[in-house]
Amino acid sequence: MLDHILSILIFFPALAAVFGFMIQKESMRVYGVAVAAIEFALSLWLWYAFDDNVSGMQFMEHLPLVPSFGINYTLGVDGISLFIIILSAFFTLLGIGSLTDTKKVKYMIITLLFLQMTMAGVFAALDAIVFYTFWELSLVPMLYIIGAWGGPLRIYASIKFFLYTFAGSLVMLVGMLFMAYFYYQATGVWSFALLDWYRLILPESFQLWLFVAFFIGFAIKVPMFPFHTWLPYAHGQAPTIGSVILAAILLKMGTYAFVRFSLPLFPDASAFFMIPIAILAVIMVIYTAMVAYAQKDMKQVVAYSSISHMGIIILGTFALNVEGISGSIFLMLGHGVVAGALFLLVGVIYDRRHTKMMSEFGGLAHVMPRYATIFGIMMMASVGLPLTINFVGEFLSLLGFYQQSHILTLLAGTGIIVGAIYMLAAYKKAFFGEVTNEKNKNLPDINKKELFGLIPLVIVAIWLGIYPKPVLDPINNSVKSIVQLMHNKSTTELAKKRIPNLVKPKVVVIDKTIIEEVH
Amino acid sequence: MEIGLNHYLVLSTILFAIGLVGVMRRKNLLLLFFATEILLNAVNVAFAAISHYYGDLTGQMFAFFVIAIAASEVAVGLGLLIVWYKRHGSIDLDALTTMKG
Amino acid sequence: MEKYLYIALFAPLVSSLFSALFTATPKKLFTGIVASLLIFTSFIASTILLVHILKGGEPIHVTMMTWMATGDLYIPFGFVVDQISVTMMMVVTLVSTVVHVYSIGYMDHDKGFNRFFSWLSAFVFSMMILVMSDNYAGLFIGWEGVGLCSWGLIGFWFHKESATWAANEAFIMNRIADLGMLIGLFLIYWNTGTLQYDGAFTAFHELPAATLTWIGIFLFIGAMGKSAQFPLHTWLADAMEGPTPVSALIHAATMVTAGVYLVIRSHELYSLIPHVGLFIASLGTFVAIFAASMALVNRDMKRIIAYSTLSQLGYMFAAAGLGAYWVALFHLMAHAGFKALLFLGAGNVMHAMHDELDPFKMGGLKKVMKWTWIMMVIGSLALAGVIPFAGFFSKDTILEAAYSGNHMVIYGVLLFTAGLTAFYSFRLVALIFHGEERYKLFGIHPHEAYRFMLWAMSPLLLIAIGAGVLQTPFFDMVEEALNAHEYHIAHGTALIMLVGTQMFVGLAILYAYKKYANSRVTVPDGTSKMENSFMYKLLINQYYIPYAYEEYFVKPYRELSEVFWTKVDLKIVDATVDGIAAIIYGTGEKTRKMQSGNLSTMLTWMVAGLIGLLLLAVVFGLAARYSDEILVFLSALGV
Amino acid sequence: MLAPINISMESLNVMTLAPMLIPVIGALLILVIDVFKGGLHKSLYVTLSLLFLAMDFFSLLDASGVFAKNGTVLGMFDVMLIDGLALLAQFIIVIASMLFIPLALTHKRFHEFSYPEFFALFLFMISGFQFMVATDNIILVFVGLETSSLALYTLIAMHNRDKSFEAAVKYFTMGALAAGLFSFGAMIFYALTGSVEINKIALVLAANGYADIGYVLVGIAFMLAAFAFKLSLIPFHTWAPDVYEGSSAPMAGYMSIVPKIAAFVVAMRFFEFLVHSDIVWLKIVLYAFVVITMTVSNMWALVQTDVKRMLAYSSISHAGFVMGAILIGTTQANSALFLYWVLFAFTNLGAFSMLWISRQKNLPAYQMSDHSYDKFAGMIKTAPVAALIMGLFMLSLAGVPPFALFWGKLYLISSAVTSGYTVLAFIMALNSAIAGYYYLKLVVYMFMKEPVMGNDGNMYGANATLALKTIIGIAAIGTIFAFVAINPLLEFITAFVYNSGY
Repeated sequence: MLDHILSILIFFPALAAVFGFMIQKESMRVYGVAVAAIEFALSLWLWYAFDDNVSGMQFMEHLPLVPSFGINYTLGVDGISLFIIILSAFFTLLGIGSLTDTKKVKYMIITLLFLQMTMAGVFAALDAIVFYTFWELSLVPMLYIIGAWGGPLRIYASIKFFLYTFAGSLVMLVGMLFMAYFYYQATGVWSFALLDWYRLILPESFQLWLFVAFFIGFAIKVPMFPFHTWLPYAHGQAPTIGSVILAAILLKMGTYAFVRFSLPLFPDASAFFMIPIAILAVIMVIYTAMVAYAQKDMKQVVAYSSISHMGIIILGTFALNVEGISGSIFLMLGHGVVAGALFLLVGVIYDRRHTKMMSEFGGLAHVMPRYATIFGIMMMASVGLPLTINFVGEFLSLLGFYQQSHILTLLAGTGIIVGAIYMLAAYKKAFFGEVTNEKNKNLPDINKKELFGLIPLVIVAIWLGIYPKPVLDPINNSVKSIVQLMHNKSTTELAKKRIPNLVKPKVVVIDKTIIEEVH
Repeated sequence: MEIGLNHYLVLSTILFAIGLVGVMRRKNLLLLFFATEILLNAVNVAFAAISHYYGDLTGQMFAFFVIAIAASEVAVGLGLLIVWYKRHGSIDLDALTTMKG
Repeated sequence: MEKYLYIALFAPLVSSLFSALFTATPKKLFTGIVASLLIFTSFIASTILLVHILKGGEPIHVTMMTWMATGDLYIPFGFVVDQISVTMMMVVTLVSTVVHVYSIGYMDHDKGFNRFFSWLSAFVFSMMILVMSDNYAGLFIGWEGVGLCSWGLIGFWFHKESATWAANEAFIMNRIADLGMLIGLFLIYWNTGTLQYDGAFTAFHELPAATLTWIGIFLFIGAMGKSAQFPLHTWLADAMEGPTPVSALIHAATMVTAGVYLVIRSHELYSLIPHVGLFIASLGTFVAIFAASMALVNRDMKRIIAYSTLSQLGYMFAAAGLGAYWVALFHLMAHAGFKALLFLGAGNVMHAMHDELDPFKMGGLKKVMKWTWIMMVIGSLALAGVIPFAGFFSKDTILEAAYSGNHMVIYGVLLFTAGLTAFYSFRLVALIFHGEERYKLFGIHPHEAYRFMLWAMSPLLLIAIGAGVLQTPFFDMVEEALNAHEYHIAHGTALIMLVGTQMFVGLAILYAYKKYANSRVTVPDGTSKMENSFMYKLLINQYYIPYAYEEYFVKPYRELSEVFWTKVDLKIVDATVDGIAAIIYGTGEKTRKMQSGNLSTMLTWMVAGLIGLLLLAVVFGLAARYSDEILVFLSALGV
Repeated sequence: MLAPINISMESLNVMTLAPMLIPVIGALLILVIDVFKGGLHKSLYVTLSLLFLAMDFFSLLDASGVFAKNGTVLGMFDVMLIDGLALLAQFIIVIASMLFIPLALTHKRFHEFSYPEFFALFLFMISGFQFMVATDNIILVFVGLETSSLALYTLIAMHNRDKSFEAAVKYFTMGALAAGLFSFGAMIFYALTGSVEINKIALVLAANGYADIGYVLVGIAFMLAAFAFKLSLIPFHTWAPDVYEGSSAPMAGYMSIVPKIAAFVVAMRFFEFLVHSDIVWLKIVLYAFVVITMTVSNMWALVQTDVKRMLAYSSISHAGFVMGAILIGTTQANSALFLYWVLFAFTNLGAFSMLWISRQKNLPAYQMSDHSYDKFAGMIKTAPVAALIMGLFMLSLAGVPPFALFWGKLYLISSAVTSGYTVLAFIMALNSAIAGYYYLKLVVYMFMKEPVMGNDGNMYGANATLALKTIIGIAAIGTIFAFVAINPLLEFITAFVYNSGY
């Protein structure tokens, strides 16, 4: 069974979703939780069986799909994808478990299970076309979730979400086809297999264009400034569960894809574009944090904060060294947990008051102390307090990028300031002060169902903040091999300089140039 | 003056152009069909001439087929025209605009 | 010994978690007692460790587990108990034990009693991590942890707008500095390959001075935030919104001294870059007089003490900057004692006066609150540096250090500040405890604090009185660790200095008493000549710095955010995306009329298409036929 | 005295003619049956048609076996040409027809199906298409084209509504013009080369090195116009939306597939050698056709309010997209054309069939037209399965993987990439994104809106019978599980195309 565990992880929820149509409405929730729990257990088993010391792919599966065109159903996980898969199963479980009573709950659960299939698929795929398939397919359930259960602007938001990402990924598809063609030219064989592509060393000029093509697809998904405007709408209109999954997992597809595709395939281009992308990332960090500060809607604050944090992830990814990339991957998990939890939390209050406007609240800490506590913990995790999950990622990402550019890291580092500003301001508006609004006087505190979703997230957020080792070690191993691969593949001076060689004997080299730059 | 191939071809082209203008300008469905017949017959003239020029029968064969097809086209076209006339009492083209956009 | 290390470290955590269990329930007295006991346990363990170190035992160094490890980076949870950290541990645990016990009384009637102890113990835990960590990353954990607890405790009465505002201000200001610290950490890592103190310190010797300077500057920026040095000082005065025990523990004795601790801890770095040290000393000196000047006229009891804290922190930085690390540490220790004492005394007064803070509305409290009066006076004497109280020894040594280093400006300013300190301290004492009983106008019936609260303050009293005797043993202990040396000034000079200083201080005290301890003092109503003078306005408005921050940073930031959102994000970035979609859609909408449904038009389109193709064909055909001629023609044109 | 003509039956190679003859025989049989006994139920004719189409299919299988063994086969005085293209196109034609004809078995009565002539004409039309694709001779192409077209006009008109007549008249008139253009173009090539066989034309033109390039271009212009009409390339497309709207839904779906593949094959035969002889003009013109057709028709599709008309524009766009294959002209591109069209056949027929089963006899007040978007509002609530299937077809048309059409797009864009048409590849990709909007619009209506008052969802299956459901089921399965079939299909198509020399 372990040989096919990835396929099982992918298709079990889909199959369960199809069977779900037969289930009577009232029993659906239990069924959903059961399926998601099994899925989560499977993903944990995957972790258990995962060999931490192997840096390459594990649990590989291979099935020819269109062999004449080089498309194969190839799956595998390494330290980079493993935890995102687990996280996706985790969130599906939490999401279904804490699902509030909504209309058409049956369809919602079926949709979520389909979504889980696509998420597992994206992160397990090692073939570009399979990856692309799940990548696109993931849009469909999310489209439905936003469009069918969303707020008043839901249709605009869902279409914008779909078309924007769809357009971007089509450009990426062209890039993939080029990549396959170059591989074909080099070897005479068609292949979309990622591991084959890794072996291909492209001339820099090709790399640059391909990098841009892939970049557009990924950047829209992340979403990077200035391609981010679909996200506030999507989050603003989506139901709680939609926002949770969107923020926790779907956005990570973009950053994951950067690590999986852009870096190892185009090391020279990555080094070349490092600074421009870092500038974009810095803009994301500061600009969206400021926009978040201006928001009146609690959910929009969290939505913009997601973009801001994604900026740090991007920065870490393009640090091109082990510290930065490991940090960015860890921050993907961290941000997933934290942003997911924050959206769940906003959902809690939305369920009670059917508004997310902060001006409607105030003094909630009096009436809902437990809620305020959990919100506070997650807020602190979001602003990156040490010993919470986000800090590890942010610290490593920034640390990594510091090697590349001091001034940009300093600017991106202001994220910890501006992040605190909007978060604390929002928290103050909603939770502190006297209860001024009569409607808030008798709000019930958080209930069991909601705690089911939140407590595990709190535990994870703190546990991985204190002891990230079990997660960081496998990530580190895999990242090391990717960085080494990049270094070996790189051809330009610039890339050789920016991407460290890990093989060299370990001595503390004092890089004189760093000091020169500081001046 | 000797009539050569080119004269036939020019004639054919002029006829064809006349047909095209007719196709564009005619508002009466029946006359529109005539214009399309002119188009086809213009081609027939040219085919016959070229066929003679090459001493090859293929062109004439083509012309025959064109004639046959033109005939069946007229049959179908008139059929449609009659039904339309029965329903609407008019064969004016400008009435045929229920679908657009 | 490791056992005691862990006890000292984790007892506060246990305490915090235990109290946290009851946050949602009404007041439970036992949470306060249990918390106090656990903190006391921590104190005992620290004492055992201190004894171990005093006996000349090896510093204890443990590595609990890995925290982060990736690439070449390896950060463990490692803790070290050496001469420096054990001093800090003693300070932290002692003051916190006192404050915990005191708080049982002070927070008696508060709804959030249990929550308070949870936060307070969490703070102690963070502080212990900060001082005990064996690496910069661990220090940063504690650093941020105390920031968090400070946020929670300043904003403890979260129904008050001013309290939450101050909490956020403190957190954000600290974050600004933390960024500097973070950058310092990055610099250390990328230049030395490690964040462990010992590894980094060894490597520092190999580094070029420029790098070291940058590291020193960035670390000091971090220290500036936490220790509220100019220009990041505004939060400290506002932080007085928190409960008074909090001010005593966090904003006087421990957290604000973390910056000093950082500099002392990194003395191996700063001793390599004396120019940065001089800058630190200068800034410290400036802050000393700057804060003291603001304390002169302030009408908020707690704020006055807060400014004095600020001023004393300036002293510490001055000492540390001049290389007198042990003096700085000693002053830190002594200051923790008497300043906490002052704050707790002020807490008693507040309790008695129903949270009234304006000393002008008090007066004559000596009669009702005898013990508090005694303690406050002793605390103030210690603060003013009157012989033989604690402040005398520590402060005098700072002056000696400045003098012997030939930093006469620093020396002069610090000396002058000592006079100011004496003045404002006794202005406060005089206003509160002497003179008319002005509080009666406001219908308040003051009472002395609980007896056990006074008892709880007694250890601090002892320190304030007798810390001087500790100077020599302390010097012996840290001599090696801090490269310490005594400051030898010619005997005669020293005597003149001593007497002069004491006289100066004594005069200042007397002046304060004369001016404020009489019956003519009234509650100021903004009409007196002094209140309308420029200097008074400048000082009472804190040099207009908070106002400037509000006007030139906060407001523009808010407005810019608004502009970014409504103008840039919605009107430019998003509108571009929607605009592209609208253009595509609009083109379709506009051109759909092409499909008029009229057969003639349709046929015309076809013919037009044909003609278009034919035209193209003719053009291309001609071009192809006459391509040679065209080429000749074009070349003639010079194309 | 004329010498007796001696022709051996073997040299005639009747086998080459068999696939076309079978439907003709079937059509005649249906007419004969009607002569002897009128008023028979349509199911008889449907079954008979299916039977003959099945026989047609088997004869094609047989022919393809021969082709696989011996390569291209000529027959009937070298007029018939059975090569890979012909076979592939005929396969598509016959399979699509087999999927189409059971759609006549509706629940509601539509009177065209009660006429046996409908089925006879249908079979005639099929043989017309088969003639078109299975020959190299322009005369036969012309005859096949006209046979099928005339039959098609009649079939459209038989739907017997005002709009159908209007559609038929429009289509007919424009078709007549196109026929004139085609014959004129053929005349020019005949004048230039003295031949009406495409390969001979190619040989002669190549032999004299395209001396009269101007005339060749004029000839191409006429031919191109004629094909552009058939393939509904802008600006020769104007008939398409009206005709699709006027004819019944399955007929519209059928029209979007079968006549076009026939035209594509002829265009491929005709233009391929020209493209390969580096006639820049042709490349530019084709490029412009491709880009304008897919982009502009996409824009028009965006603004439609009727689903069928939207699908009409979308079909135009798809045709433009596939026309790219002819422009590119590599083996991969030509294979991609067939692959795309097979997958398109399944998806598009499925989509139109979904419209067909929801066809009402009388329109309720809230509906502007037969298949306005409003009609589908909230379909997920009233008819969830139907909504899911319709959504599936829409996603497939939009090119969302792993549904059928994605693979076609993938392979076609890949062929553009491989032959250096980078910009074209990106234009194709972006057009798919634009197209996403209007397909999504229907999905939005179905899944995210509330049903219009009074819509109880019964109408979505009003016309459904087992036969219709089966067809839709086949189309749906074909659309979902296309990824399984891609590899064999691709190998099969590539082999056939390659062995035909394209």
